[in-house]
Amino acid sequence: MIRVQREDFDVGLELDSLARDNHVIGGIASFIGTVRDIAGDRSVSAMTLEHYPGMTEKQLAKVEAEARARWPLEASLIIHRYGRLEPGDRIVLVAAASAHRQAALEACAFLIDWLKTKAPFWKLEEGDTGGTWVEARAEDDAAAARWSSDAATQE
Amino acid sequence: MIRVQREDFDVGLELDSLARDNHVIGGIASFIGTVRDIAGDRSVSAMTLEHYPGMTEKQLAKVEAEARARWPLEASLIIHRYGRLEPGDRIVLVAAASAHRQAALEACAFLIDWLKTKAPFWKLEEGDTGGTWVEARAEDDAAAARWSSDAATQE
Amino acid sequence: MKVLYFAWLRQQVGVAEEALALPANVETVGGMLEWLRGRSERHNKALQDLSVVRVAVNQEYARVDDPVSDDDEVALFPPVTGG
Amino acid sequence: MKVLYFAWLRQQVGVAEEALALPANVETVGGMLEWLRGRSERHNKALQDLSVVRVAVNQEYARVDDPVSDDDEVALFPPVTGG
Repeated sequence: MIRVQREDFDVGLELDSLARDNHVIGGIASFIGTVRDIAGDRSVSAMTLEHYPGMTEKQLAKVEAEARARWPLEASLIIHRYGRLEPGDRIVLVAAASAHRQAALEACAFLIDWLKTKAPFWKLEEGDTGGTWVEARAEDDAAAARWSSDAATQE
Repeated sequence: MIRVQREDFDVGLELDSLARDNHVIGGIASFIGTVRDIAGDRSVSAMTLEHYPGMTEKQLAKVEAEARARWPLEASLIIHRYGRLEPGDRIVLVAAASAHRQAALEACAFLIDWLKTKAPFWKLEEGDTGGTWVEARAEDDAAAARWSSDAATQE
Repeated sequence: MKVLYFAWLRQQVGVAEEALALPANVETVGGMLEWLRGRSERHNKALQDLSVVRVAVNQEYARVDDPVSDDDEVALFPPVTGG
Repeated sequence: MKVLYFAWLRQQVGVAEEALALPANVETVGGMLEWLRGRSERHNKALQDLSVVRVAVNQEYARVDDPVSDDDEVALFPPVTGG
């Protein structure tokens, strides 16, 4: 399931809904991304997440579909917020539920790694030095790249 | 933080408490283990988790300390239940919070992998064919082994 | 053709969206980027370093050799930074 | 010495815990396991395949060569299956 929304989400409720009444599930792995109050050496007082409505949902759905093609998942979830957020606020929740622990853990890492390089979101940080567009990080490309080609057969 | 308890836990509350007021945190990775209603080809109606009070806490604390020595974590959590549980019930929650996504994800996987081979818990499954002690799985040893020696330097 | 700009590309070009008539001889993403550069000084400056410009055609990522037509929704934006 | 048994080892031995006096000539985990086997038919049977028996001394995992003394809390149990 994919949701793109301005408002916050309830992590406990979302994870409960994911697994409820499916007793084949043995593990639920999740990742919550939150706003940090520093970026490099700049202090961040808030950030605004801009996105491309329509393409965002399409790309997130592709990321989720790819995870479900690679691992035997019983359920999966991506919720991503947009708009103005402050340090400590939740930005994103991804989760993967499977009969098998390793499948859930790997799929969860895959969801967040791929989302970071595919979903059309851009962060504008507000801080001491005014507004700064966050630059894409080479580590994120590297993290996404490790899932390409042969990674699918590691399971 | 380590907790060994008979009663269930509130995942949303636990993850919120972990990160609250620490705005250095950029990501919280967690894993929830749940009771499945099948084990191999046997149907499972319930299970009882036995443990070794005292040693359990000691071993879980060592697993947590090892994770914190290997990754730059801001917070971590292991909650493990014992007693009688039914399919769908939560067994365990592990979580790791860090400024960095990969540290949180790797530490979370490490916590559950190591816990599985180190913490003195034993599962007695009740099903069609009476009570069956769950046997340790070679995959769990392999999953734990991939974190030994050089894995600490992969970050 | 509808062209959308996001993040600092939107700020530099000065509009979030424009409706343009793609010349008949422009058939690829690369050709379209060249043509857009010539539209104004702002366009030219925003698109001067294409290594930091990503292109989507009809909401799918596209490369310089991919085809583009006047019916398409095209978006130009920096490398994404969500999650 | 306090000896604790867990899971199917507890069921096979028939008790969860026993207080025993370790002979002075038994100084290692391996020696202790040999000695425990001789205590009864149930002990012998429970401990016949040591590949599925784990030993903790004072709540830390121990190997056959590790020392053991009459002051220790020893636990015998199958490979763990938590999580």
